[in-house]
This record gives sequence, structure tokens and C-alpha cells, in this order.
Amino acid sequence: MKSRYLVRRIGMFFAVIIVAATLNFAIPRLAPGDPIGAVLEVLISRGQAVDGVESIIASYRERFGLNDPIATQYLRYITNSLTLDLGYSVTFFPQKVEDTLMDALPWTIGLLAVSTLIAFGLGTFLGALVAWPRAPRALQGLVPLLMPLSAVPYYLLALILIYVLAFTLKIFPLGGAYTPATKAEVSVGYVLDIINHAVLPALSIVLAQVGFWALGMRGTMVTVVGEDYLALAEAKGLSNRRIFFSYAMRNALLPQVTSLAIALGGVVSGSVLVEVVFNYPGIGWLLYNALQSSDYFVVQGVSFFLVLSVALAVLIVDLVYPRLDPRISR
Amino acid sequence: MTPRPVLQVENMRVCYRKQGRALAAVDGVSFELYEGERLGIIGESGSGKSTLAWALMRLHKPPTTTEAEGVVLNGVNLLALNDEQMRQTRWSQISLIPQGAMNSLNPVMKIRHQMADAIKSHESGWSSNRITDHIGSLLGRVGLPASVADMYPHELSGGMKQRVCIALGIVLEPKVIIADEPTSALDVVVQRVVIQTMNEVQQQLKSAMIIIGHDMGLMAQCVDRLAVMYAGRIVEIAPVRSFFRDPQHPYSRLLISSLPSPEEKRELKGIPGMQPSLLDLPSGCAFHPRCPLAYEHCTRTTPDLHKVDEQRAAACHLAKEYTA
Amino acid sequence: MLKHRIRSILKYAIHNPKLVTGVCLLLGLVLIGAVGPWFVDSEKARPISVPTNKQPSAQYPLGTDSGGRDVLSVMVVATPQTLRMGIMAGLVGVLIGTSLGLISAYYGGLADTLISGVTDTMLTIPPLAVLLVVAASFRALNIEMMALIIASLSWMNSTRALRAQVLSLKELPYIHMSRLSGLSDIRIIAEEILPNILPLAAAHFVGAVSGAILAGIGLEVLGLGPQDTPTLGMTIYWAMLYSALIRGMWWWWMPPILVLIVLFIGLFLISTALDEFANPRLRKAQ
Amino acid sequence: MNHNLLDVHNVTMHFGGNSRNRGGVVALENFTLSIPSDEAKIITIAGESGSGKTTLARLILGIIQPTGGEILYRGKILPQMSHEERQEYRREVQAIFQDPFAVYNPFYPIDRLLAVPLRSFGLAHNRAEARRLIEAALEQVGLRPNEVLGRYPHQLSGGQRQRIVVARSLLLKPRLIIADEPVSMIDASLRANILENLKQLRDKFGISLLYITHDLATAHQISDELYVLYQGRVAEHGDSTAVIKTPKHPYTQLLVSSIPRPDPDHPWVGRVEIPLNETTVIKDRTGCLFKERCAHALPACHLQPPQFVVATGQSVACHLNAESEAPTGRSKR
Repeated sequence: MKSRYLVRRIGMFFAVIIVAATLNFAIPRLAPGDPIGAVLEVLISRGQAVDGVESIIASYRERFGLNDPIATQYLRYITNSLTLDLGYSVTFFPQKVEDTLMDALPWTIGLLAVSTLIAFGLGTFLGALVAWPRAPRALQGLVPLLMPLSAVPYYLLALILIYVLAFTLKIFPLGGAYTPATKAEVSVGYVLDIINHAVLPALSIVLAQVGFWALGMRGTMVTVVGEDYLALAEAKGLSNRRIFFSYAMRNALLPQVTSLAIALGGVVSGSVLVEVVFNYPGIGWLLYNALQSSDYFVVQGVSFFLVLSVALAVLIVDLVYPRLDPRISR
Repeated sequence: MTPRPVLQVENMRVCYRKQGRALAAVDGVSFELYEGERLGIIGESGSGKSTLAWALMRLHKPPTTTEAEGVVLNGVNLLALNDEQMRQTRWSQISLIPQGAMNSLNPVMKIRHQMADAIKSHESGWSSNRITDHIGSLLGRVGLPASVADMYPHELSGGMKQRVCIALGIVLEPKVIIADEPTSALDVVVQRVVIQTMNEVQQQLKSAMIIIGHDMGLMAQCVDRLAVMYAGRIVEIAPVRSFFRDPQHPYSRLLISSLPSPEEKRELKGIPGMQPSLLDLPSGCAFHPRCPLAYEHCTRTTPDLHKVDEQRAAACHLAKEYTA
Repeated sequence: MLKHRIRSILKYAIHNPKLVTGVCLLLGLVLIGAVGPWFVDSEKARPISVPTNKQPSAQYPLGTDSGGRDVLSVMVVATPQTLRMGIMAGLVGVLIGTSLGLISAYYGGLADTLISGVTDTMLTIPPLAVLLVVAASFRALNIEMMALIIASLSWMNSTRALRAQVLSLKELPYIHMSRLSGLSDIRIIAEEILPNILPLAAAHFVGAVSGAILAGIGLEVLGLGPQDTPTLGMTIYWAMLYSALIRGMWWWWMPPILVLIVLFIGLFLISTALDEFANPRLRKAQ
Repeated sequence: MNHNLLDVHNVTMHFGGNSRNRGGVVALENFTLSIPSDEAKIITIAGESGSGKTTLARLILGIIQPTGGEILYRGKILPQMSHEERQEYRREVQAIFQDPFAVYNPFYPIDRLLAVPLRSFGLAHNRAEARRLIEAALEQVGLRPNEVLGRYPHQLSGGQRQRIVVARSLLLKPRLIIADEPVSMIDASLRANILENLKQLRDKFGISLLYITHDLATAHQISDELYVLYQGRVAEHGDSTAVIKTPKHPYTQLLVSSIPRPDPDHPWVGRVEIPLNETTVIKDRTGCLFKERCAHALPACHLQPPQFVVATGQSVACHLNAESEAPTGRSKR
């Protein structure tokens, strides 16, 4: 049972990546005109004097091998994508797309992973408490507060937080990941500076997500609280804490982890847009600039990276899940 | 020396709210349970028997209310205990074998831990291998291999799960064990094994047992005394032999006559009508609409449970009155 | 038979606080779009039609932006656009989702493996990733195109949820009984299964509308929205581009955000209420 | 040559895994049964859960197709039937299910359960006639039409709902009803009424009944013939009174002796041992399936026992009865 589950999940991981790469390959070809034409048209229309225009065109012509049959182009594109060779950035030529992405990735991973984990942990615990009959009644007051928060998109919440906490009250910086013009060196000051800049973006991601996870958990806890094994646990005279953690929450966590895997797509997209609002130098900000300067292949690279990170996260969640639910592993 | 009562229940009432009204699922039930005795409680679905079982362990949550003049277990009135004292009493003095063993065990926790935490929450001094040995011996007493301790509930068959629940029920060797329809979901042979196991275990422990069910045949096989519940009240209570030979309450008589007897193929006769819903209880004796002997007096006054002879009582105007 | 059922649904709906507040919020927004044009000249929503950077005043209740547009008329024109895009995408999304969920669950076999495979794969791909590439390749995007593209990426959730529910319904004895009563598969789906999944489908429709608007706004905030007609997302994009925040022009970016927040909360309340109606156990917990 | 109403001929049902490899579960193996078309009979299929009795019900109802053998209705298998014949088969073979609540679509009042078959089989030409037929059928099963019509399922009791299902069968005038555990979820005191209704179907309306149950006590009351199934194979078959009074197969003996008798003076005799590694589905299907649990297991039991015919027209798949008449079927591997 276990190996069949693993093979299926890893198979799904590769299927997702190949489908994403295929979409990146196919969509531009469906657009009127050819992709190179689109890039050139943008350069000429902006009248930008770009030195070495000819070498860009030559490298792309070779890169795409326009005369090759569609199938070989497709195969080459897929193998390149899988080996993370995502072509050249138009604006920072000859830098490779994947290198620019690699520079920006640590910021996104740091911000996204940390805030999502905090939001998931906090939200799950709060949601469980709210649905727990013996929890203090005051917690019930939280529910009407959590609901609207989880309805609002991350980046809109980000704008409000900037206006209130950064612009008016000036507690936090307006944006960016560190005070401009400070050199990056491993010192407490530098780390504190990063944290200081990271608080607002992280806060907007956490606030926007915590409601969603809390309500999801409340829904599952409500069904778990009605189960027979909970009634027997109480009849066994176990302590309230023991029943809450190892009987109720432990079981309610399973559907919650599955919904984590499903929601990751939305979480990543939302967080990427928060970077745009905060000029936070992750792949979101890279994407925004690439769109401004129509750096076409960086846009495709970011899109591919988004899918890659979500697929990786889903795979991790799928590998963790059997450890939580013995019915699958045994 | 007559055995002394382990559990005395005086006028217990359990009410729950439905459509804005307080309905008495258990309406003034009194009985005594003697040491080492097996008392059966039988009734159709909706008669309040499971509600009574859970009320004895004070497991009903508001808005359901549980009141009684007294629920005395070994001299201690359970209703007077505070929550912590009651928690301590649960499982150490009085335990429960659940009905749906299918999902009464925590699906994501090994059987061992589900038994160990019952021990740990009452006894702090036990060493871990003392707990492991105890669990191993308990599983042996219910006919299960010690390896079951490291298995998860989904790996066990229905009969095995039910016997795990029995082992769980006696882990702290309580004075009173309540079995709430322990075999309703099981096949007839597995049911016999479970009942056989329960009886052996109960005899070893000398604890008293309340067995709740709706199958008359099963009751005849495994109880010493039998109480019949109807619409939240006990309508008859008697030693099992005299109950089957000479039932006092018309409802008991009809219950017995509606049973298919393996001997001859006589024409089957069920009880007309159905169990009244608590929302519109008939006046006077709740059974009068379905009772062949009902007369005018029955529709007005509710008969109380009065002694019919030294050991038997019935709640029917027609039942004879016992004069000592 | 049906009138009794509808009356009981209505009776439930009126007493549900979430549903009532949600519907009122949405009605308010629809009113902006419907009644607004009588009070406000929607021409002023076009660029360079009014003096720029004006504070809110009697003449311009919500002030003007750096592109020379009257913010109030932009709101009046933009709100119905975003609503229309959301509802179109949500409707198409949930129709595809429901039918795929129904077919894969009811007929099973190859159809089921295929549809679930595609659904699970597409679920893992964040819609924004695909929308980016599409928007970057098709420069001129109008509302209808965006709605269709977003719809093509928002059916997965409803497919997954409805497939699960139909799978559990399909095994119930009343489906076997209908077959024994001579009903064809089509009539069983239409008369026996559909009525029981409508509440869940409705909840997912509202969820899909909210998801579609979220995806649309996400694109617009990146500047990939329609350039010709003003939408809430594009207003926020222009405001950020011209750093209205730092220049203290709160009247430029605050109204679209408030409208969007009211919209999302309204949709959220309705979808939660419908979810509770579809899942009675949740309802009991209130 | 008029055919039997129903011929179940050597039917095998295999779930999961393909027939070649060992994977998958054998739910039913070489099951044979026939119901005459001239005389209405009640045949009981008794067995514990996992014995294959529900699989048999679904096979005869045409909900699933057998992986081996064939089921002939009036001499024809389902695929060979023309459209009319299949419609006729659909109407003539009806069912009563176990859960009286789940048989009703909660969205509609209970009338729909009665009205739909009337319409789709064209048994009533207009609403008035349909109403009349429905009311007559309800009265047949002892229900007052005005008390139940127009009500929703949750407003009626289990007993009432099950009787409405019986009334539905009366409406369609079927030739065969498959009743899968019709009374197991009904209170003991009300069971007798429904069993009485089922007997009436045979006696007053000439409808044959396949009564599927795990409760041998009720089987004895109403059935003419009894099959005892164990892990998908027939352990014993014959006249129901004979099989219950004098069971020949050790498994049937265990089943009959385990019925809790409502008489304290007839207690269970002896102790029942369950092998420690007791699993619901037996993997090793060679020889007699009951050999692990059988007290009188013989070396011959490693060969699958054929159906030995005992004098009283009772057949038993057990080597203990080898010395009786020559085995009917060919001896299996």
C-alpha cells in the first residue's frame, strides 16, 4: 500500500510540472504573431537603444530553432524546463532567467514559508479551540472577527497595513527587504533590519490566511466532536487537555492537512502579490518588473517557478500525510 | 446474606430540549444493582435506555439536564461530586462498553495507547512495563493475541474491536460495567463469543453489570434480572426466569409473544402502533394506545412502579398489589 | 411538492444572519453600478476628462486621480465590470465543475480516472501562474476574455467537491430503487441526484465568483487587466504606479479597496451560509 | 417448455484484482439456484456478513454482472433480452432494501416512491387511477393512506416506511422480490407485522420471495427453502424446517446453536472458540473453507467437499456426510 501511494504522488508531481511547462510552451504559440515578434515589437516600440540586439535575436532564433518541427521544439523546451534552463532575460541579457530567479527565491521562500506556517499553525489551533465545547466562551467572539479577515485578499490587506502602520504611524518601513544601500553582511544589525522590513509583509500574509485555516479547522472539529470515539474518551475519564489534543485535534488535522495541499496554489499566488505591494525583492517583485519591461522569458520563468514551488510543497505534504493517518500507511 | 446494592438510582430524570420544549427521555427511573449481578434493560428504540446509561456516568452536556434524588455508587452520591471527582470516578468505579465499537476507538491511535491513557489518567504510579503487561493480560482474557496492542482499529474485525472495548472497560477493574447494546452490529456467532467473553470477565471481577439491548433472546441468555423500559419509564422489573414464565405488564407479554420461536411455525403477531414520540406522549399510561387491556382509568392516571411480589415490580393498574 | 420545498428553503434563508448580511452587502454594490450613473456622469471616468490630483470636494466627492479621472465615476463604472466578470467566470466555472464532477462520479471507470487526474493536476497549478503567461501573450484582454480564461482555471474545486458528494449519493439505496422503478440514468441524475447537490453547487458558485474576482484583481494589480475600461484592480494598479500611497492621495486607492473588501466579505458570508445549508452537521453547531 | 422464473447457474463473483491473479476477493463461488414460474416460494439465503448474500441480491437485480456463470430470467440472460423483455424483467423483479430510511430521496415526500414506478411502467393512465392503486396497496399492508401520503420520510417511523416499500412491490405485481435484510433495522416487536406482509405476498399474490438475512430465527418462520452461505460457498441447502431442526453441516450447527433463545432454560451449550488470527475474508480457498474452525476436521477436508445429498432432500458440503448417497455434483479439485 505504501509504495503504490508514493509512486502515485511522485508521478503526480512530475505530471504537474510537465503540464505547466506545456502550458508555458503552448500559450504563446496560440497568441497572434510569434513570441519573438512580440519581444521585438516591445523593444522597438519603446525605442530603447539596446546594444547587441542582433545577438539577442540570434540566440533566440537558435534557442527556438523556428525551422525545427514543433515536436522537437516542444521536447527541447520540456527538457530545458526540467533542467531549469529557462532561457535568457531580455532586460538583463546575457543573464540567464534561472539565475535572476535564484537570487530572488530566498526572499520569497523566507517570507512565504515562515508566514504560511505561522498562519496554518495559529489558525488551526484557534479554529480547534473555537469549535471545542469546553473552550472559554470568549473565543466565540473571535469567529465574527476571523471571518471577514479571511475573505480579504492578501495584497489589499497589505495596502491597508502600509497606510496605517507604515505611512501614518511610521512604525515599520514602507517597503523593501532591508534599508537601501546597506551592504549585506552577517551581523545582528543586518538581520534585525531584515526582520523589521519583513514584519509588515508577513503580517499581511498571516492575517489574511489565519481566518481561512481557523474556519476550515472549525468545520472539521465540529464533525469530530460528534464522533463516538470522543464520547468514549470522555467516558474513560481522560483529562480535558488529553481529549482535546490526542483525540479531537489529532483526527481533525487530517482533512486540514489535505486542504493545506489544495490551498497552496492560492497561498503562493497571494503572497507573490504581497511582494509587489511592498517592493519586497522576491520573485513577485521580479515578476512585476519583468511585466513592466516585458521581459518575456522571466515572466514564463516566474510562472514555472510558481508551479514548481507549489508542486514541491504539495509533494512534501503528501509525503507527511501517511505519517499522520495510519489507515494509509498500514 | 443478601448481596448489598452496589448502585442505587432514585427517581432519575433526564430532559433534553427539542423545538423549545423540555422532553423527559428518562422520566423518574429508580432501580438497584447488586454486587456481581447482571441487570438487563430492554426497550424499543426511543425508549430512553441509552440515555439512562450515559446519564449514570453524567456524560450528558447542557442543554440536556440530569437530575435524581440519588445515584449512589458504593455509598458515594455521584451527583454530589464536582467535575474533577466525577472524572476520577469514571472508568475507575464505573465503565462503559459502547454500542458502535466500529467507531468508538480512536482511528489514528494504537490500541495500546488507548488503553494506557485510561490507566495513566487515574493511576500515576504505574511503571510503563507494568502497564504493558496489564494490557497484554487483559487482551488475553478477552481471547485476543497481545500483538493486537500494536495494531490500529482499522486492522481489526468487528468482533475483535468489540472485545478490545471489553478489555478497555475492565482495565481499572471497576465496580459497575455498563454495556450499551454491545453486540447490535455483530453476526450471531461473533455476538455469542462477545457475550461469552463479557460474562467470563464479569465473573472473574465480581463487578456488577448493566446490559442494555433490544433482543429478548440475548437478554434471556445473559442477565439475572430484567427491566423493561417504555417511553422513558421502567414498566416492569423481575428476575429473568419469572419474567419469561409469567410477565406482569401487557407490554412484556406482547414483547415475548412477538418473538419467532424455533419450535413451531405459528402465525406471527407483532405489537400494533409504534413507540410514542416524546413530543406528543399519550396521557396517563404511555402504553395505553397499544395496550389490548387498556380501559378508561389507564388513559387518565399514570401507573407507578409498584411491587408485585418480593422480587418483582410492574407499572400497570391491572398488576396485582404485593402485600408483605 | 416543489413549492413546499422552496418555502422551507426561504424560511431557512431569512433566519440565517450570515446570508442576510451577505446579500445586503452585495445588493449595496449592485446599486452603486445600477443607480450610480443617474447621479454621476460616467464620462468623467475616462482619462484626462477632469483636472488631476484634486482633493475630495463638493464638485468631486471622491476627488480626482493623476490620470485625470473622477474617482467617484470610476467607482460607478468599475464596480459592475468587476461583478460582471466575477459572475460570468464563476458561473462557467461551476457549470463545468458540476457537470465534470457528476459525470466522473456517476459513470466512474475511465472517465473518472481521466477527469480526477486532470482535476488534481490543475488544482496544484496556481491559476495566477497560467494567467500570467496568457495575459502576457494576449496583450489586448477585455472583460469577457478574462472571465473565460479565469473560468477555465476555476472549475477544479467544484469538480472535486461535487464528485465526492455524488460518489456518496450514488451508492444510496434510493438510487438503486429509482433504477428498479425504471428510471433511465439521465432521469436519475436530473431528478434524484441534482436536487440533493444543488445547495453544495450553489455554495461553490459563490466561492467560484469570489475566486474569479480574486484572480482577476491579482492580474489587474500587476497591470495585466483591460486597458480600455476602468476596473477596480486597474485603479489600484494606477494608484500604486503613481505611488498615490506615499503622496497621501488616500481618496484614489481607498475606495476601490473598500468596495472590494465589502464584495469579498459579502460573497464569503453567502458561501459559508450555503455551505452550512448543504452540510447539516455544521448547521447544528451554531 | 416454460422456463423457470429464475435460474442462477454456477454463478461466481470476483471483486478487485483480475480473475487470473490471486489478488481480489471471491464474494460468491459456483452458486446455483432456481425458482419455478408456476408455484410461488419463499427461499431464504442465510449467512454472516461477508458470506456473499448481498452480492447475490445485486446480481439477480442486475445491478452488477457476474464474473462467472449466468443468470437466466425466463430462460434468457439479461444481455440477450430485447428492450420489451428487459422492461418486463425490470418490472417483475423488485427489491426491498435493508435501511427503511435510505430508500427514500429526502428531497421528495414518500408519494414519489409509489408514483414513479406506476408512471414508468405505464400501470396507471391518469392521476386518479394512480391514486386509487396507491391507496389500495397501502391498505393491503395495514397503513391508512391519509396518515402517510404527502408526508416526508423523516416524519414516518421505520416500520411505516418499510411497509410502504412492500406496498410499492404490490403495485407493480412483480413475480419475484429480493428482500435484502428487510427487518434487521426494525424493532423486534414490529418485525412480525412486516414478516406477515411478506408471507401474504406469497400466499395472496403468488409472488416468490428471495429472503436474505443473517437471522436464522426469522428465516424459519416464513421460508420454504433455506441456503446457508459461508464465505461465498453453499454450506447446506434444503427444506428450511429440516435444515434448522436437524442441521448437518458443522457451520450450520454452530449458527443454529448460537441463536439466543428467548428462554433462560435453554442456555447456550459449551464454549465457542474463535481462531486467534480471525479475519473476515479467508484467503486460502482450497478444500473446505470451514476447516480452520471445524471441531471434526478430517484429513479429507483439504479436498473441497461436493454437495452430498442427505436422505431428506437436504444437501450438505461436508465430508462428514460422505457415507450418505453418492455426491450429486462432480468432485471439485
